[in-house]
Amino acid sequence: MPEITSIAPAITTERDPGKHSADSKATVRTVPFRGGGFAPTPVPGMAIALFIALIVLAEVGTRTGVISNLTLPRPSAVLETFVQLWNTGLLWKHLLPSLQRLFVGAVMGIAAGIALGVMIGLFSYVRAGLVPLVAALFPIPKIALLPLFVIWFGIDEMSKYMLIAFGTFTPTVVATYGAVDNVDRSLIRMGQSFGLSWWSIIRKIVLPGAFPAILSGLRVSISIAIILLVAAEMLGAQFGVGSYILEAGSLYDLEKLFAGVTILSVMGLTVSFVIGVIEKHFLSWRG
Amino acid sequence: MPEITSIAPAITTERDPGKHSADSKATVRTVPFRGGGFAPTPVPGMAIALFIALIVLAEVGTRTGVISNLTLPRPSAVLETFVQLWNTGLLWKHLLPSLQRLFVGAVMGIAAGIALGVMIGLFSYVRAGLVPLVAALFPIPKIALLPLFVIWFGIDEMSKYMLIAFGTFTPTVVATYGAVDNVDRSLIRMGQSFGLSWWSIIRKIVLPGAFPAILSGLRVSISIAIILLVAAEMLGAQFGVGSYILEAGSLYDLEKLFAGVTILSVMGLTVSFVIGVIEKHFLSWRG
Amino acid sequence: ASRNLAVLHLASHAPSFIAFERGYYKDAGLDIELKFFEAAQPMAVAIASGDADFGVTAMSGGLVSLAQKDAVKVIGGALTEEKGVVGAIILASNKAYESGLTDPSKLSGKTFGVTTAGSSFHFMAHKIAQGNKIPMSEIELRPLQKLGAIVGAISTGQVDAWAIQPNVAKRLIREGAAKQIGLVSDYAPNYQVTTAFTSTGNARDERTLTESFVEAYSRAIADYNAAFVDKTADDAERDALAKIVHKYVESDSAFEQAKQNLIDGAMRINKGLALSVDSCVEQVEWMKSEGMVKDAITSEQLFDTSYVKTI
Amino acid sequence: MDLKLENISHSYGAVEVLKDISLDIPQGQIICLIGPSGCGKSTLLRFLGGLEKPSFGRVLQIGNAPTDSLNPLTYVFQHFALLPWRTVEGNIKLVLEDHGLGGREMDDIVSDVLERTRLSDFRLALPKQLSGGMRQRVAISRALAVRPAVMLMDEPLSALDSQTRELLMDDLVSLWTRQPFTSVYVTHNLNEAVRLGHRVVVLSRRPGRLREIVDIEIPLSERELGDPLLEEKQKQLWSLMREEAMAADKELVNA
Amino acid sequence: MDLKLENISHSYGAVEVLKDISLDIPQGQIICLIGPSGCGKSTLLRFLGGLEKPSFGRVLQIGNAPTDSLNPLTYVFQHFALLPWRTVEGNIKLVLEDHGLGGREMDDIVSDVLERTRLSDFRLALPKQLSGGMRQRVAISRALAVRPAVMLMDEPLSALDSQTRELLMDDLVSLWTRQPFTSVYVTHNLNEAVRLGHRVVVLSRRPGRLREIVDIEIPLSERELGDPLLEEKQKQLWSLMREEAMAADKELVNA
Ligand SMILES: Nc1ncnc2c1ncn2[C@@H]1O[C@H](COP(=O)(O)OP(=O)(O)OP(=O)(O)O)[C@@H](O)[C@H]1O
Ligand SMILES: Nc1ncnc2c1ncn2[C@@H]1O[C@H](COP(=O)(O)OP(=O)(O)OP(=O)(O)O)[C@@H](O)[C@H]1O
Ligand SMILES: [Mg+2]
Ligand SMILES: [Mg+2]
Repeated sequence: MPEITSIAPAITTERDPGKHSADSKATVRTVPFRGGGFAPTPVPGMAIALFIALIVLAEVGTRTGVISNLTLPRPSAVLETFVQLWNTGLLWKHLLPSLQRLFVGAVMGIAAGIALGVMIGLFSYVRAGLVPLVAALFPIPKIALLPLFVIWFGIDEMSKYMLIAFGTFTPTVVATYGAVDNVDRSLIRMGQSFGLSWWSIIRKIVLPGAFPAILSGLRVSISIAIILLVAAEMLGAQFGVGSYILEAGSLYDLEKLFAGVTILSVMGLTVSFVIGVIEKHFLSWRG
Repeated sequence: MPEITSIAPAITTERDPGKHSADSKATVRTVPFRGGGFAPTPVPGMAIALFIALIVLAEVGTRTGVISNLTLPRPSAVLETFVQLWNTGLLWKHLLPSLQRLFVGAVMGIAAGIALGVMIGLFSYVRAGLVPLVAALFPIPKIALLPLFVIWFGIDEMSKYMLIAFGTFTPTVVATYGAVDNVDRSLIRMGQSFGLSWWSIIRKIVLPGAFPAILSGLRVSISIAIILLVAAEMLGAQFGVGSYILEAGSLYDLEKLFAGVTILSVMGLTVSFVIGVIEKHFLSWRG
Repeated sequence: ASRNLAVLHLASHAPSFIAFERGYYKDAGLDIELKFFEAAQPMAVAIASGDADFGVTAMSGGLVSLAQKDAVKVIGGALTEEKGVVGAIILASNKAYESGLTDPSKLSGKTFGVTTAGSSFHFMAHKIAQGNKIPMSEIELRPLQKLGAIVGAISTGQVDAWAIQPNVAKRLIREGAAKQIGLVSDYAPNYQVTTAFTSTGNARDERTLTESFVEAYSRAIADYNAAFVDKTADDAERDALAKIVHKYVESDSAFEQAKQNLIDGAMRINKGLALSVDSCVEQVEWMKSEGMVKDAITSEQLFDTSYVKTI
Repeated sequence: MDLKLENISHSYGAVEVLKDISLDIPQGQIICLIGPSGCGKSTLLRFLGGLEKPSFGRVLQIGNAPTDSLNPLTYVFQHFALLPWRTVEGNIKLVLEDHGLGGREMDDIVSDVLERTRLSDFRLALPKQLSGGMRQRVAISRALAVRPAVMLMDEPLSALDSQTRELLMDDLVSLWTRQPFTSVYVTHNLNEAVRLGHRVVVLSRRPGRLREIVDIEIPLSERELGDPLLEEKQKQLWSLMREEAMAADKELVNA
Repeated sequence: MDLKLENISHSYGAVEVLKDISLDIPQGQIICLIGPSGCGKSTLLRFLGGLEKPSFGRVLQIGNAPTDSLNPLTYVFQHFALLPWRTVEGNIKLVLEDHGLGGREMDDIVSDVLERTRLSDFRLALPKQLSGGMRQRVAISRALAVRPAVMLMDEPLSALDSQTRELLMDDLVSLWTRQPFTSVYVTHNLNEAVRLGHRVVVLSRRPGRLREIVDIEIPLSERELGDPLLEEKQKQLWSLMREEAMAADKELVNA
């Protein structure tokens, strides 16, 4: 709000007499503020507060029966399930094979995806041939292909690895060739103008330049890998977070179901956090 | 390769005598070319050629028995299945409900996602509270929640809509608030400096500015919706492309399976094409 | 080399576990490993792909389809509906029951839960409808893929009826989540619910292996039938068997509870894996008529009856 | 309407940006503000327009703006700040729409300002179709459309190549000559400062303080390339700034 | 080593960009290339360095480059083209690594060029920590590191503010004075052209043709701000270009 102050005579006399403004009885006010906003700032503790509020609401709701126990499990019961998982050592029994599947599958899919993505980014023929193919593969749901995966890769770990690999492959390809496309062309021209070899340009300019965008593509790819864990463990897995969830689902055991889903969610957040740390560490050169 | 030519005397005399280069017997060569590359160009027909090659390979392979009929169906048999689907009218019987589910579910999820994404982009409290929540929801596989969806939304259309809506919601939120974050702040400051109202700035600057990135986020969201169609139609759907695929899978009928998967793939390509057209039409202002 | 037996964490696979734990396979000279599956359908595929050698599961469309591709063969029969033994129970949701679905004859216009088209549930629905002279078109099938989903759906009244094996059905009834309205055995006596199968290669080229398997499995079937179906074995034997099965089925619920479920859910398993060819052919013919499997399939492709008695 | 800065100081966190700046901006004059990179010129301009608040001191507005002014304090930005999805006309209407003018009246204003900046032929062009110079002309006509009392210009020509800059300087001079406006004009370019400023204010390195005020008496319309008096003023400014520019250039950014 | 353009013409698709350009670039001189936006200056420079091939005509290299030259034709770019993930040292080593030099030798070269551009203190800084002027100095030292026979500079100062530009012009003059180099220097800035060019080549609007060649006889080191002869050359160039610059500015981009 413009605050109107009385006219300070000192001010009036100071002014250049030839440049008087129209009214002789000049009003003096501060310039109204009209900036700010449109820049959300962090509110520490907000997320945790909301999280706790939701948990408490669910607990109270289920205890009082406002929320039927078919709709939501009691959070404390989920916690108990966790404690049991921990105490019996079953947590690790389920978690370790899942982590291994995630790791091997994601590494396979991501490695192949990055390799092919870089080729698509560099070579006209590869691009022309494979981009439409990848686009056509993208909307194919992996669960639809489960029966085929059994025939192709068996029911042991290989089919699980391949399912996760296949799921991470397509988004990685898309992210990678986008990243290569977006490498600053002027840096590449610079490399050529200094007579750098083709391979030097790839190694020293294209790949490091594409790295940040590839890394942020990995966030998505790995999330998808986690999502696919459940589908992968539909294929004859005795242990694993996915099979734990499937079993809970088929027994309609909501506590176990939520415990399993929470584990996946924590895995996702952890990966996202780790990638954030990697970004901070390796990409400190970004302006 | 530098092509070395004989010394043209005309050239030598032309030069400023004070600025002779070191050797008096000057060699003349054209400057070697060292640019080009690193810019893949379209190769028309490549994709179609590759596609046809793959099909022919599969056909020959399955006919000669090099590829077992357990591994891949004969492409011609898949085509036959299509023709039958078309002739019996079953194609529409499966396609229409699926399209409806996709449409209603995706519209619900996308509308909610955009609304929340814009709020996250604008308000500190919403952002602080909901961004971690959305990040935690992201890696939860929707198939794990199927039993819950049955309880929450029944097994009729609503649960299918909600599953697709839920699946499209999280990526849309993330894409939208990213888009709002990336709206050029200098345009917003400009709006404020001209005294535009808050609401005008949102409507005339923030939303149009975020539109391109939101639209490209929709590509991903809708691909996910198509992928989720199969999961959604696990829930008591008698007709639908997803249920057709599931049935084919459980009967191990590879021809039907591939026919169904092809339909999904074509749906994905169509959506991608339509969004491309929309981008061309509405975003012609981009430089 | 070791051979794989495909199993599910279900009470109907009890003989697989009994034979394994009691060393019957070893006695028959077999080195068997158990391969656990989440659902029946991938079991057939796994046998086709060579990842498993033997399996015992329902006569599904997938199994028939793979048999037609000369990948698997049915070599014996296991679970059977038998008049007098409880067997699969027809359930109605509480809501449907209250609105009058008190008997299978009133199923017309109701919804019926199945996992997938061509599954055993589908076939049971067909038999129930046939027995009550209701056209199948008047019963609305609800494919829900998973048992869990059907359990959820019937508990909340979203499907009206279902037919399911007794251990699941009795739990639902006990919890008041559904009502019993009939027995499948009334409509489909001698219904060959599950069959034993192996890859075509095993059936054709590895006779001794397959015979040893049938022999070992038959011993476990005898133990099981004696303890749970005919109840001729003593309590100690029954407890011993229940302990074995509890290791694999409902392993995280209390033993007493699991034992009770096992007893409640007992169903006859054919002695010596005898195969009811008539019932199987009926099922295949029905699948053909529904367009779920190709008409071209022949009995030779589907069965190898040289290993067990046929009934 | 005049503007007055009273003892302005400002810090961003621990970084002291401006220190005790007092300055009068009399009506009808162009005040050029020069100083080394990062000395707080843009920040000062944001205070003047009310887009930010100084930590200490006040920005005063003395006298009332003309009653027909729709937006007394109006910016022209370095990078034009045109909405790329609106045509030239749409970009100008953007700043008129919130004022409840009739469609007819808006059209008239648009026609008028486009005429004054000789852009009438480009009314329906999109920004992407225009050269940098043209875009800045559009931004200037948008500023003129709201009949500002003071134009706040932050390096309006520094994104343009030097030939276009030359042309636009002529345009600004002729706009001012036809109808004098008040302006605070931030620039790095001493040549611009001596061509356009009635008064050139020199700030020191960060934290920016007022170092010197140089008045230039020659009327705008008579200044031209190579005028020895202007050359001399420019040399004087350069000698004032050279050391500081070198120091500012050498500074490591702690980003 | 001299360079020679012989009847260069070039079209991008249907757009004719350059038409029949012939030009000699004698050793040891700085040739400034000016012309309105889009007339093909950058294109011409790319031909000179072998980064692109003209549709017609030839680019000839007369005489051999000094044997110790690692990259006879070396660019300095408008936007510096530094790898943001390498330090100052790493950016310079980038262009040395492919030549099979020993680690010791590379270090010596880096030290030498950083000394010449007075950057020794910033050897381990990342580009993001440097001001624009410093970044361009790094790019210049990188160019010097390969001992070029000809430096091809495309508006090397136009991304800098005018005070920094002033400082860098002084740097370039002193670099040349200590050890003359050959250069083709593209610019829009007539002031730069008359300060740095032994010869200024003026191109016409697109399609760019050779319009005029202006020689400037004053030694580089003696040129300074406000020199009347330079002012006059600058005025002459401006009168040559004014019309065309206006026309180029007004052109609609058919993007
Ligand atoms: N919003 C902000 N938050 C923190 N620091 C800021 C902010 N805006 C500017 N600064 C810092 O304040 C100082 C002055 O910035 P300002 O943009 O006003 O300088 P300037 O004189 O306009 O510089 P230039 O000539 O480069 O445009 C700089 O050091 C800058 O980094
Ligand atoms: N790779 C290309 N493909 C198509 N057209 C191009 C290409 N590069 C340049 N052009 C066009 O050629 C013309 C000359 O471009 P060039 O960059 O050489 O001009 P310039 O004189 O350097 O302009 P400026 O002064 O703006 O830098 C322009 O019209 C440009 O749009
Ligand atoms: Mg600034
Ligand atoms: Mg250029």
